Amino acid sequence: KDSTSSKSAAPVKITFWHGMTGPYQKAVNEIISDFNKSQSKYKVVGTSQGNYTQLQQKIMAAAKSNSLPTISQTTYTTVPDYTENHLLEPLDNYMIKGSNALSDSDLKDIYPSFLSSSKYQGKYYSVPFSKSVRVLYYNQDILDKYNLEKPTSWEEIAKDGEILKKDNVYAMGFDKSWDMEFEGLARQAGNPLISKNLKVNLNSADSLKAANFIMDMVNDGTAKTAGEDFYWTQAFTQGKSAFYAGSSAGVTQMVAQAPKSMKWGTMPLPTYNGKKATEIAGNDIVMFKSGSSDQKKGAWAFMKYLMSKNETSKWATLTGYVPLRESATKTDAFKKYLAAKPYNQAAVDSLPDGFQSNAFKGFSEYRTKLLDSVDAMLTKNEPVKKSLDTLQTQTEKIIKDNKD
Amino acid sequence: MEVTFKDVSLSYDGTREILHHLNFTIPEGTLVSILGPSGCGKSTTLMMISGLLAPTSGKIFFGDKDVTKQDALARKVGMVFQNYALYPHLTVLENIMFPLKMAKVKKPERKKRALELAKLVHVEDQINKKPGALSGGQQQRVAIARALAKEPSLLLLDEPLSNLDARLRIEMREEIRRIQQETGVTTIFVTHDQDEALHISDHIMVLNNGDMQQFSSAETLYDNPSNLFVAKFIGEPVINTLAIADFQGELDQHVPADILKQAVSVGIRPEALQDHDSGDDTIAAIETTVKEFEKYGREKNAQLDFHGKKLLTTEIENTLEKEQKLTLYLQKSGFYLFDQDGKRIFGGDQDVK
Amino acid sequence: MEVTFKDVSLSYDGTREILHHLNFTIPEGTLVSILGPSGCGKSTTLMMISGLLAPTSGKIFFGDKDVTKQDALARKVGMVFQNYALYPHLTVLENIMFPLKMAKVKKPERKKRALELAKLVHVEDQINKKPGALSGGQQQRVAIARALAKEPSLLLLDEPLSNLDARLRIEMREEIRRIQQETGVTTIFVTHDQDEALHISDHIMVLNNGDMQQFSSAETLYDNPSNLFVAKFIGEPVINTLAIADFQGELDQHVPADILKQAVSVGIRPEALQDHDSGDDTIAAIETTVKEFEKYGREKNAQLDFHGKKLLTTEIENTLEKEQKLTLYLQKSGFYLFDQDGKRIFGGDQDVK
Amino acid sequence: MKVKIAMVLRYVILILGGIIMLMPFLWMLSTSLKTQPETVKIPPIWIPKQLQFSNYIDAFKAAPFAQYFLNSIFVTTVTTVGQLFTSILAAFAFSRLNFYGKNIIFVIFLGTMMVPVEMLIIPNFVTLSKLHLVNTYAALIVPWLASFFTVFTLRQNFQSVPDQLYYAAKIDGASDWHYLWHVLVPISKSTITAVTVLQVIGSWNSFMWPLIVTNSENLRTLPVGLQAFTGDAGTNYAQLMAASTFVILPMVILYLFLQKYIIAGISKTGLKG
Amino acid sequence: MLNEKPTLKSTAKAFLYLLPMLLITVTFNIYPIIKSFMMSFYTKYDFFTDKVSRIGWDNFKFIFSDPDFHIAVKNTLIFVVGVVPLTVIISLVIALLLNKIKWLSGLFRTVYFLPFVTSTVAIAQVWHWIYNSDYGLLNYFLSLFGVNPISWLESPKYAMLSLIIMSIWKNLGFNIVLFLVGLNSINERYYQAAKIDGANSWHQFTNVTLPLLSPITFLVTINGVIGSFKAFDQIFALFNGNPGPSKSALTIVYYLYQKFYTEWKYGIAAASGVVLFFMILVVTVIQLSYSKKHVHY
Ligand SMILES: Nc1ncnc2c1ncn2[C@@H]1O[C@H](COP(=O)(O)OP(=O)(O)OP(=O)(O)O)[C@@H](O)[C@H]1O
Ligand SMILES: Nc1ncnc2c1ncn2[C@@H]1O[C@H](COP(=O)(O)OP(=O)(O)OP(=O)(O)O)[C@@H](O)[C@H]1O
Ligand SMILES: [Mg+2]
Ligand SMILES: [Mg+2]
Repeated sequence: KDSTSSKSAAPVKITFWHGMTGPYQKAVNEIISDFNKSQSKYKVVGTSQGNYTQLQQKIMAAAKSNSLPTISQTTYTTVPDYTENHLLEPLDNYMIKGSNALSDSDLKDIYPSFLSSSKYQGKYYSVPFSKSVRVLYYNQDILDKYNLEKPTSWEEIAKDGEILKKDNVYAMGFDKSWDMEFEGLARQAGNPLISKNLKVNLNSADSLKAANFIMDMVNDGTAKTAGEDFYWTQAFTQGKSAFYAGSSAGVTQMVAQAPKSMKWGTMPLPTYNGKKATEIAGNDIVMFKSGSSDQKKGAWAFMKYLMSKNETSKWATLTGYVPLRESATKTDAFKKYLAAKPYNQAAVDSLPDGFQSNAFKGFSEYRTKLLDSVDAMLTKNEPVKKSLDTLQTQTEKIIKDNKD
Repeated sequence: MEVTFKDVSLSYDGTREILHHLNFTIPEGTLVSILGPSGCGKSTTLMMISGLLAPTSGKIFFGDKDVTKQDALARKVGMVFQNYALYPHLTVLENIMFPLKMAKVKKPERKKRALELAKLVHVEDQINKKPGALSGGQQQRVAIARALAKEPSLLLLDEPLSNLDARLRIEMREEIRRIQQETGVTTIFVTHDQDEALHISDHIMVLNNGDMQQFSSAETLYDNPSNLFVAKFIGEPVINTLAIADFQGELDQHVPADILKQAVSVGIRPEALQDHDSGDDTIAAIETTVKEFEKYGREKNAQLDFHGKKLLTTEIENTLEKEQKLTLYLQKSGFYLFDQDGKRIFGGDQDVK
Repeated sequence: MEVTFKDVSLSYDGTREILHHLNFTIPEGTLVSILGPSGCGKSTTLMMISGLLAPTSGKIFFGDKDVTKQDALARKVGMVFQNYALYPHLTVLENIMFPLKMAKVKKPERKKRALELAKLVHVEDQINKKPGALSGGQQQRVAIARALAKEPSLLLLDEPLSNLDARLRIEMREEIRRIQQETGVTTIFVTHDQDEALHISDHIMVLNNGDMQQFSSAETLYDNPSNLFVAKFIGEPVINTLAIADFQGELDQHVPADILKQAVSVGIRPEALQDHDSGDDTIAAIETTVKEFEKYGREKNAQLDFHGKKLLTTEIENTLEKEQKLTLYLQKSGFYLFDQDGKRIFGGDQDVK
Repeated sequence: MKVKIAMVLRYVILILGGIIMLMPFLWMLSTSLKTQPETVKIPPIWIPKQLQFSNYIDAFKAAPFAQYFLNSIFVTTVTTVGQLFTSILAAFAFSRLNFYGKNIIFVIFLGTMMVPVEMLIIPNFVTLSKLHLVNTYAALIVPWLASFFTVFTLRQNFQSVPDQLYYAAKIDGASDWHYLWHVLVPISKSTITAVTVLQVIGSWNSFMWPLIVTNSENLRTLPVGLQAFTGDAGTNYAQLMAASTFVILPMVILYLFLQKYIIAGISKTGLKG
Repeated sequence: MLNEKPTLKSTAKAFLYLLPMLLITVTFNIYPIIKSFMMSFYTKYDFFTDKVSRIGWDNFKFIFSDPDFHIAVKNTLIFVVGVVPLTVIISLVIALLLNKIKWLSGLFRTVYFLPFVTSTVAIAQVWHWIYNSDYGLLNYFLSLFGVNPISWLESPKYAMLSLIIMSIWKNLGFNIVLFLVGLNSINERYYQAAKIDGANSWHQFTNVTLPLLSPITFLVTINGVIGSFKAFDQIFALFNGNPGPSKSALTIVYYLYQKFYTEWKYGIAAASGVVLFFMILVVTVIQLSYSKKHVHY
């Protein structure tokens, strides 16, 4: 109400919890201090709460004891659960209405997949923050050795596999689970695993085909999952596979671990069924209801600041996450960064084809089941059809149970 | 402190009673010994006096004060345990100082006192050892020193000298007696050594099987045993016991007929069997055969046969031959009759004088 | 089993030697008592015989076999510990059965044997109790039963009767003696009770301060103490000791001059001081003053003053008055001279006969 | 001869077992001195080509470890001392005192050990926040001032101290309180040292709780600092291991220092008689 | 007085001794436990506002018919049976060995204690490396005996075994310390008596060491059983935040954790906690009553 008087007084304190550690935490802090310096009304205080798991627990505990921060990092898939429990402030009033709203050009500039995943039941509840995409890593040494081209489609990779198999080299390496790639392939077949209106397509013909495509590669020895290593990174650096479908955030690690002598690169995921798609992973920022209106206003200012062209490009260069808006990729700073770190190019190139799965209430439960299902196919040799049929029923039940 | 037991019974497990309805008063300032066979309840009695064990029924008084409900801490007694119970983590000196420390005696003062006590019990050269590195007798002496340290108003000693050699034993018991007399502390002393009990105590309590048999001075105990158990328990060599049936008419003259009718056993102290008639004192004369005769230094012992029963005497003046016939004169003092419950019904002071 | 110590020394902590160069042989089949003041090393000696403690130097033989390096298990001895060391988690019966179980005796057989032993030591009504619920004497008896159970070839008993009353003590020691004689097991018995040692043992070893003082029969010990310590330690009442300077010429007649020159102290047993001259046996006559005269039952004790020194005698025939002058006749048997190291240089058998 | 063979056998077993036990530590040390590519090299290398001591410096700079160290020391000390105190008192009551409901209370306490901490975190956080203790040192300490495991361990030990010493202490004028502190505790010093070590380690390594109940960096403890090396994109093993090494080193030193007390039992000097 | 029955006064005194511990425990253990018990009956419930709209047995019905919960119970039991006896035996054996040696004993004790001090994150890394199917140390050793590589962490058949091995290894040091303390408080004189009675080392062990160590064995066992029933951390660390391949290491607490923190099903999580509690309780009560007969103080 009395915003003028509060201006001269101490700035409004905005608490921000996140799950960033190490160099990432440093980057967050840098941007926070940029924001705090850029104005005097608000003061953002960021705290790292360890990793995402601990962050989730902490939010739960804080919610229960009414001591939530003003804003927090979280995955957008928790939004349905948070809203169900009336914890979140819808952002429409700040983001598309009001004095400090995003302009139309802003909204257009931000990658649509980011915006769409910020929306739940027609309202914005989060803004994108630390985002990464799936990209394809390739081992140039192997390609050279076997005279292979960089693949344009998944089908080509499968074919390359036939050649590489003879020398005990895999064509494709996956992380422990291939659920992201599965969802990607299914999308490319024109079939989101769970549609916006919550139709479950897990055992549809397209989905089955996609899953079978992957499992066939795994079963006939042209592809391999990381298993106990969790990320395929390590195996990739050892030349175990020609390609690796992994997170763009893994580039830093890959650079650190790959022998200097190894030639490798990144590129957007190839097409499947003639279409392109890459799943976006990462975290958003949400605003809790419990803050004061001043805090909320300030929090929004901060969120907007984070999405601004310069800041998001700075964030991306500091961390390796992708910029949130297209214009940011055009800034000089970012271009310079890409020139220095060409491996990060692929992620930016993939962004236009990015998608995110639809969040709904019970999403975490569904995701647990999805991982279980993939796991069963991999470790118990459960037939794809059987596994996905079960998943289909389970998921339908989850959605139904969460309706009432 | 006068200690009184009023009808005190005790059972450890609630089923078997160990001590039965004890009633006695230990007069203030005296030294009382408890004597009795192993397992009769001596330690248990001490534990109840100390307050470590609560009687199952009955009351205990210190002076006029009912202390039945008070615990050991409140009763402030000193005690030497039969198994010493030294603190294994403390040195000898610290063990002795412990009660003083609890009594908040200043450090230099308590060290001084403890050193004195260590000297008293001759462990002054062991003071820095832990109990584990002491010999049995040394441990026992440390336990005595510890009990004396706090100058209690009641001192309980459970076989405190059992592991000491004869010399030290006498020295210690005289020390204890001296301290007891100097300070006037009421002292209760469990010992298995009659001689010790005799020499040290004002009164002796004889326990058997959880029952008090007699509580009196050493002489009374010897001269007027209240029952067969006491008569047999006290005295070295042990009293001769015979069935009344072994006597035929020899006793009629001196013992009233009604008493003789109740009598079941006869007890005759070895020194009450003489080989010469001393007139008035003689209660009867019996005919015996000499079975064995021994002279140990100044002692003369004879084993005699009387109606097929063995008799022992120490009062022989002449040298005897084996299988020699001998008339023995039974002296009044040292001759007792007991009824079927073992109660003395004849003999002792009332019949001697 | 014959047990031999050859130059055995022991130190617990490597600095202070507790036992010094012990040399002795315990003949097979005998019962030997170890006597000595508290802390002199009796238990330590037993522990070394048992193999629980290794000598710091020297060798131990069982018969001809050097067992110095063998541990307790291999030596197969039976032992009663001074502190009983009963297994707290086993009942009385199980405690007694334990050595039999280890010897792989069949269950019914070992139960039978254990029950017999329990009866022998009178704990048959306690067999299902744990040691913690036993009286001190009962625990000690269980320990004896346990040691007897395995019928060892060498039996070591460390004050096994110290907590028993006089009656039971005599009974037990006679049991032990009987079993020892029946089975012929070599037995070593630590006791602080001279009387017990005297009655039970074939030989007595006297230890003091880790040195063996004398090893001989009870009579020899009494009649021919090899030094002042033994003379003082054995005998009740204790021997009278005087400085040689207290005598002026009274001894010249019977003691060779060269011996008299070396002599430092004089020992006179109380019974060697008579109030009548018995002729040949009398070694000297001295003038004394009566200080005290007591009659305890059959005993007569007199305390006399001789040149300001106290003398005690038990051989008074007449009744004495206080402060009365009295000529005492010193008997040869019971009169000793010791040199400055305490060694006996006069008296005993060689000088008496 | 037999004795010697047994001795040799003992050492052989212990050495083999020891190698297995030592592996993680050696691995940590070795990894902490590697370059990043070396950490994931296959087959693994034990001795890095060049020892990267700089990892330690980098690791130490990665988070405010100095502050964390102080916090850890403070929190661990107070927690351990407090917990020992409450546990000793409670263990004494359970082992020596007669009171109504002893067995029931004991079983209930035993029951508290049966509930997984995962269930307790949120309710306890709520409680602390009602007490306005969230984000204070108290929040890190207070809930851990009682541990039934410690009580239980001490009770087991107190119960095996002979009754005779309790009797003797009573006679010597020691109240229960004095008996506890002057006799029971010194006699049980091995056990107490052992639970202290276990407790210190538990407290030192505790991670989840400090993170949940504190919001400010300057209240956080060492294990939280270890988070700095793991992230979305993977783990910086070399620095993580370097940091882990200096986190556990104090514990190893503490153990080395205290182990002689754990072993200095009462057997040799003995509870004679 | 030792044979005295409890009285009001003695009870009051005992509670004074228990008070500090009671205060903390009631606040931070008992109270939340009661809360959880109640929560397990809430079938419609707003966790954040504590508004309960329906109560009943549905949560229990749910878990009893949930195949995942069945797997969790089975795995938990396998884990307990696999870990506890081995831990007790191995740590006892090592404690005995450590107690028997003199030379380097301090060093060995420290070495055996190390896994317990080392941080879980570091440990999980090492075990990953040991268990790695391609280049892991374990498979390397087995290959020396001609055993084909085993996929320790990725095969549902072996995952539980791997978990058990790591758990035993991790907690060994802790139990060894407790056993060492126990061994050291056994009075030497009982061994002396046993030697005299003809007990060889083995008999000394079975007849003196074991019975007199029973309070510590009891403690270690109870603690091991309770700890193993609550297995969670080690699974989370070893399988990178998964309950093992094909849920082969899904334990009750893991199930609870998933329901609570990832699926926000508080009632069901609480119900599984309650079931776990009663399972442990039954086992503990059995152990307690067994101990009455076999533990000697
Ligand atoms: N474990 C030990 N460590 C160090 N010194 C010890 C140890 N045990 C005994 N001693 C010392 O050795 C000496 C002899 O002890 P030992 O137990 O053999 O005496 P003892 O003759 O049996 O005495 P007692 O009749 O009092 O039992 C004593 O001075 C004692 O203090
Ligand atoms: N804690 C206990 N539980 C059960 N019975 C016990 C307990 N302590 C002693 N007793 C029994 O009580 C009786 C008396 O024991 P107490 O210790 O008083 O005997 P005591 O006269 O001191 O014998 P001793 O001379 O042998 O020491 C014995 O039969 C003994 O077995
Ligand atoms: Mg007794
Ligand atoms: Mg001794």
